[in-house]
Amino acid sequence: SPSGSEQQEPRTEFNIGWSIYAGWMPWPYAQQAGIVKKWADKYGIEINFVQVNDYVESVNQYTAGKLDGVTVTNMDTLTIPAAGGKDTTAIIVGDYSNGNDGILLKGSNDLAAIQGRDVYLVELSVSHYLLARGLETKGMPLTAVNTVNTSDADIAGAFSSPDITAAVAWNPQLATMRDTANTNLVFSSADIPGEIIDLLVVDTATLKANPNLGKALAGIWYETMALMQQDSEAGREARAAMAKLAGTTPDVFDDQLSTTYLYADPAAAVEATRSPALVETMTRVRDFSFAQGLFGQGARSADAVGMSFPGGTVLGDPDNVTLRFDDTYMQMAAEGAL
Amino acid sequence: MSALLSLRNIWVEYGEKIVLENVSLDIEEGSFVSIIGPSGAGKSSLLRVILGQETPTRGSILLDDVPLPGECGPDRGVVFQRYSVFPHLSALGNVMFGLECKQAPFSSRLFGSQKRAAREKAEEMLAHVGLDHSMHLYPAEMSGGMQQRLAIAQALIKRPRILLLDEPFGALDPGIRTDMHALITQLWNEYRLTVIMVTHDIKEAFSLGTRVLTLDKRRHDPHAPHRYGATAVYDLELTRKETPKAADAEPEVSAGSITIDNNHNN
Amino acid sequence: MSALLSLRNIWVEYGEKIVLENVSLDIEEGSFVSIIGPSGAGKSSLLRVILGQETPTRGSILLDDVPLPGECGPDRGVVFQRYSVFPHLSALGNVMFGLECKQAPFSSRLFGSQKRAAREKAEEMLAHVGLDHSMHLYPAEMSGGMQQRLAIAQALIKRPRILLLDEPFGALDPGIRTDMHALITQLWNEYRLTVIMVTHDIKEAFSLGTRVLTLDKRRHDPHAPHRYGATAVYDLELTRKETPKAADAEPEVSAGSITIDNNHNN
Amino acid sequence: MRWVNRRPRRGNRMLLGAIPIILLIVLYLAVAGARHAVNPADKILPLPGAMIEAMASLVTEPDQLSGEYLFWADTLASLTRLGIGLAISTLSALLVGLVLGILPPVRATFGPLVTGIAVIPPIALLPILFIAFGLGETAKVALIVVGIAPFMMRDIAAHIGALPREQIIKAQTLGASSWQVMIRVALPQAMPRLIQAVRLSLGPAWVFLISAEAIAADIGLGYRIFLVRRYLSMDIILPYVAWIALLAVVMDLALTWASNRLFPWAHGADH
Amino acid sequence: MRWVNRRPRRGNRMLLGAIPIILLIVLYLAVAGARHAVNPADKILPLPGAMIEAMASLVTEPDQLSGEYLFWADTLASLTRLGIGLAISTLSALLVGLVLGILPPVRATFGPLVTGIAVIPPIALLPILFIAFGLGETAKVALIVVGIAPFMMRDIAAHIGALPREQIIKAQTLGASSWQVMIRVALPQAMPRLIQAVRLSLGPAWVFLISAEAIAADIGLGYRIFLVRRYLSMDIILPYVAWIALLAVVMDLALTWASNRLFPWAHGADH
Ligand SMILES: Nc1ncnc2c1ncn2[C@@H]1O[C@H](COP(=O)(O)OP(=O)(O)OP(=O)(O)O)[C@@H](O)[C@H]1O
Ligand SMILES: Nc1ncnc2c1ncn2[C@@H]1O[C@H](COP(=O)(O)OP(=O)(O)OP(=O)(O)O)[C@@H](O)[C@H]1O
Ligand SMILES: [Mg+2]
Ligand SMILES: [Mg+2]
Repeated sequence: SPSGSEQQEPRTEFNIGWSIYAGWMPWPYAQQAGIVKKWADKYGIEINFVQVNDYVESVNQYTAGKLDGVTVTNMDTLTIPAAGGKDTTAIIVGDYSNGNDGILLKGSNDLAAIQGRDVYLVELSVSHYLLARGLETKGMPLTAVNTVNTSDADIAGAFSSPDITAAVAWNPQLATMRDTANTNLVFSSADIPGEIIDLLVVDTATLKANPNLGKALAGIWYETMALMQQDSEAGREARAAMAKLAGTTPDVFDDQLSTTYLYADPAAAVEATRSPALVETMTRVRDFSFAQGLFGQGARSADAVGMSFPGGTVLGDPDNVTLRFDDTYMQMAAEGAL
Repeated sequence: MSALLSLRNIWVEYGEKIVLENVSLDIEEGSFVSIIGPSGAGKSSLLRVILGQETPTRGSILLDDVPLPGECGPDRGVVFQRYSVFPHLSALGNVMFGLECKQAPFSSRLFGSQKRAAREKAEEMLAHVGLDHSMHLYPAEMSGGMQQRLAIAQALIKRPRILLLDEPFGALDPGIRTDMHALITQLWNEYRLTVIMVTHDIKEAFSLGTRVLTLDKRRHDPHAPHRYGATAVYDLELTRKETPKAADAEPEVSAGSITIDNNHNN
Repeated sequence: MSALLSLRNIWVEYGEKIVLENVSLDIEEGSFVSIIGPSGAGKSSLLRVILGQETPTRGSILLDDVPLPGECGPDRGVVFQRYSVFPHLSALGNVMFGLECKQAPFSSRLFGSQKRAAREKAEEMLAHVGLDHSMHLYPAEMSGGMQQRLAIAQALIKRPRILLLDEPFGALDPGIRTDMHALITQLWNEYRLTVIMVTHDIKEAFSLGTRVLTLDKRRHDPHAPHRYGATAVYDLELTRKETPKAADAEPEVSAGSITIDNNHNN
Repeated sequence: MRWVNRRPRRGNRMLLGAIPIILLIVLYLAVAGARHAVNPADKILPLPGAMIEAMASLVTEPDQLSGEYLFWADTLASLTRLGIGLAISTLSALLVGLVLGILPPVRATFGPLVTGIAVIPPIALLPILFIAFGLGETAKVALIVVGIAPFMMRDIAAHIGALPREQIIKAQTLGASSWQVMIRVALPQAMPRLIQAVRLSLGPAWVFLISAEAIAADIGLGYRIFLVRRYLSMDIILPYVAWIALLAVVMDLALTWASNRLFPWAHGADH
Repeated sequence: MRWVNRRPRRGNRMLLGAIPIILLIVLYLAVAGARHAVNPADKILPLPGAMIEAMASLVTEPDQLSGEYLFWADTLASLTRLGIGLAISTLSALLVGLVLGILPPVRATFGPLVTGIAVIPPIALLPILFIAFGLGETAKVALIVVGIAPFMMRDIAAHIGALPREQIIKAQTLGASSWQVMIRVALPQAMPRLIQAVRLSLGPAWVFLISAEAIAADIGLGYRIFLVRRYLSMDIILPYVAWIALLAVVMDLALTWASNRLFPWAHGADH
């Protein structure tokens, strides 16, 4: 689906990319449990969930038009597809990180001790953002530390080396790394709730031409949410299956879920999407991204990329809106209209 | 009648070193030219030039009065001094190679009756050179003399118009050598080949050849030997009463007195 | 006096093929053994066995009455049939190699006066074989005969106790060949070398050797020629009135009538 | 006896070859044991018991979800990809190497391009590769091919370019056209070298396969390694790596054996 | 004239070699142009203008934070790592390859080990590498060495093992000990092959360098590429990759030149 072509024929087959992360595991589980097929059949379409191990690559592939939708964080949506001119709509606000991302220090329990250290993290990611926010609380600029870009796949292994004394990571790596001797979690996303948001985004043009895709996805998501929230045997089984898909055990997975604030209730998700807090969060994220040069060399101001929110609020360039938060489908789910 | 092959003022140089200096020759169709001369004089270099493997630094070569193309072809067969056969082919495969190339331009493999015919021909040629019991050996499993005979068989089966032989019988014992002499003389007679043969055996040169060329330096500077190249210092036409049937027939030398210059000059 | 080298019932086989069959020989210290025989008879194989490069399938070899170690050493020098010199060394480097190995066991490089002495010795040897003007050429820049002479120089400079020569003069013109004969005879006399030489030149075999061996098959099955190996069919001791000064001196043959068997048998 | 001449017998050879590998295993056990003495929960160097336990379920129990024996399914998937990748690389290396090696004008035209491609690290261009080949099997095979084929092409081309010139000349005097020189002289002599090139490429091929599976896959040995790496599950990674090494060594031996069988003339070089 | 015999002249050779590269560039421009016609903000295949603009600041302006010219600092850091890695690999390949190639007992003992190491994908064992080498420069150099040295060792060992047996025998008859056979016969003849092996390893070496820099680094060409991959900045990735290719091709040419200069006997093979 080449982006930008406004007039698209309705299609029946769609590819959605996902990568391993606690807040996104419901998607592949739904596929395996037949929930995807159920909803897709209902709307006469076919949806394939494609696993991409490398998170960045999944977003890149979406940006390149190889995927119709992808699971991604709010910050990366802004800096990768949206900044790349790909008109993208966030249709499901799935959760926010409530401790799933954190800053680890060896040998100290105080974030202030990070001063001057080499901090290993995935640069320009939400980890970087978290670090900036953490330093802010201590009144330190980002330049107070030296960042070392580390691949998310290898950061757990790397942290076991005595060379590393500070790192920022997300789950499941974060949990693995916390087990290292003499290690403390000194700051986490629980300290900035609601700022690191996990989304499901789809190509705006595709969505426009195929609103059924949005409906089906919303249907899938909230049915799966309802199932996994249950404290019943079925709920446990669902979570165990997700753990397996994530390559871990149910205990560890439940641990990860406990630091993920899931919007299991569609109404809550709608409310979060409409809240002015989202605009504020996105402003912060945008300013941080711009300061880090994530909008590319061409962008001359933080306003270069436009974002729209439910109710008509627009942040940034209104002529170049490429990131749209859309509560239509969550709203339908809340009303039971799917 | 003009010559089959004419060399006009050929010079061969390697960097500073002059190997052949101003060699001019006319070689008649059907002649059997023996080339002798001291080691390192440039005999092999001369053959390489005629073969088209090397281009002379100066001078030109005419074949049938047209300049020689800068590459070799099936009109010129060769047996190299260091008998080089294809290591990946058995004796039979090595000899059949030439036949297959001609008859199957694309697949270069023969099938059915064609294959049988080629095989028979190759076997016959191998028998001529005494390798009939070693047909399936690879070159690495052969003795030096066997490899040399294989190289001869490989070249002869094509009956090239011009046959260039660089010490072809050097590694052979006298008995087989005599057989080879007979074989080459027979083929030369039957197919009117033109043969140019380098040899160190002066008796062989005179008994087989219709013409004997001696390649050597005319001048020699003991302090800078590389500054002078070799050229044909003697050129003897031999007339035989009849075409020799056996190589052992002694030819008569037409020129008067001959002194073979054997000064080694490098 | 017991023999320097004794071969006891030596068999050499390659798979099915029997090459040497039950060869037994005693070679006296200081003798000059010429080996002749048809191509493919197993002459080179015999040399390889004596050299220690190959182990015979059956039989044993004694050197000074002790079994030959399974490897070769500086007591046995060799010139291979396909003159093989080190391609990465110049002519001078090739000849100096042996001297350097001996005098500098660790660095195998010589310095100062030692180097100068070795170099002089090598240059002298190169002059003996007529390569004094080609000292700095690499083998790839040499003609066939030059490489062969280089191989001879390389082996001779070590003055090995036993010298194994496999058609050492095959690629040389008569003039240089005579010089080489003189050189080898001189060294043989001076250093009481024991020489074993394979050659196809019967005159050379008789003029240089004190003993001539003919290697050939005794029996021959035309349908399965590989089932019989060669052995020493003739073994002639030659007695000279005096140690020959020049190789051209004709030796006298002690045995009565000789028929050289030249049937080529493969 | 000089060391250059000591040729151990077959049996001894195997024994000798086993020694350093056994030593290495012993060394590992010692270090792992030491680490576990300090920290019994050490994940980096697991003890054999832990590895066996972790592997047991993968090897012997079918996965609840897919019903597959994961270890064997991973192996099959990876070997298929590797096999296809190697086959394509080998074939194209043979074709291109042959043409580059024997035809100077082609070499002049495409040699620099092949060199250029050979030295460009494909993993730097991952986004483009995946965009060009999608996220399916094609991309994984393509990464292997892009990773190893140029190297093999250059190796074959160099080998053929170094064939004695006499052979090429000789073939031409026997009437061979360029085509015939190529298929009758160069091709057969390139074959043993090709097998050697495949052997040398096995290592890089696995590297690229694993990299590809690390990026997008839902099955495969590399996928599993990357999946569990987040949890630092060395008790699965190490047996998987050992298994990969074993598979590769077996392939290596099979190739050596095949080369000796198929091209005796290239190996009988005894004297 | 047969194609096997057509040897283009020096000038023509360069011209011919440039053709496919120019065609490739034209093709790229056409495809990129087409994509931009549809989506002017396309990031995947940037136009030259965008690349120049993106690169300009990296090349010509010092970074605000570090005061360094990032492009040049990256190049220097990567080349240093690559150089050290290649040097260690080459040296160890020479030593090990020599010993393995010439001494059969050593080959029997360590050959299987080297094969095993050569086929183990080092990127699967990163955690162990981290423990052994940390995360600094050592680790990056180590990854390169572990990645390419075994391949080079095997190549050199095979080359030396294939030296004509006559040469080894000849050397011994001239009084050479094993040691002397090694340093006077095998070593010099291994040198041209070693250069060839380095040339063939340049591609893999860059792959491992970039992988190492992708794992943990704060400077280097690979670091920059993986960093900007996060926002699909192909306008930086492509020039960086082109620059890597250029550097590698220059190294390749330099090595070829050096081999011709230093070992004329190995290349003069004219007849
Ligand atoms: N590549 C080269 N570089 C320098 N000199 C060379 C090269 N090739 C050959 N020569 C020289 O050319 C001369 C002639 O060599 P050629 O092989 O033609 O001699 P030849 O007459 O065949 O000798 P032989 O009887 O020994 O075979 C020799 O002196 C040799 O040193
Ligand atoms: N590797 C091998 N496999 C099979 N047969 C072999 C092998 N090597 C040598 N032979 C055979 O051994 C026989 C003797 O070979 P050898 O080289 O000793 O002969 P030679 O007497 O030196 O002959 P020439 O005078 O031609 O050099 C030959 O018939 C040859 O075919
Ligand atoms: Mg010659
Ligand atoms: Mg012989």
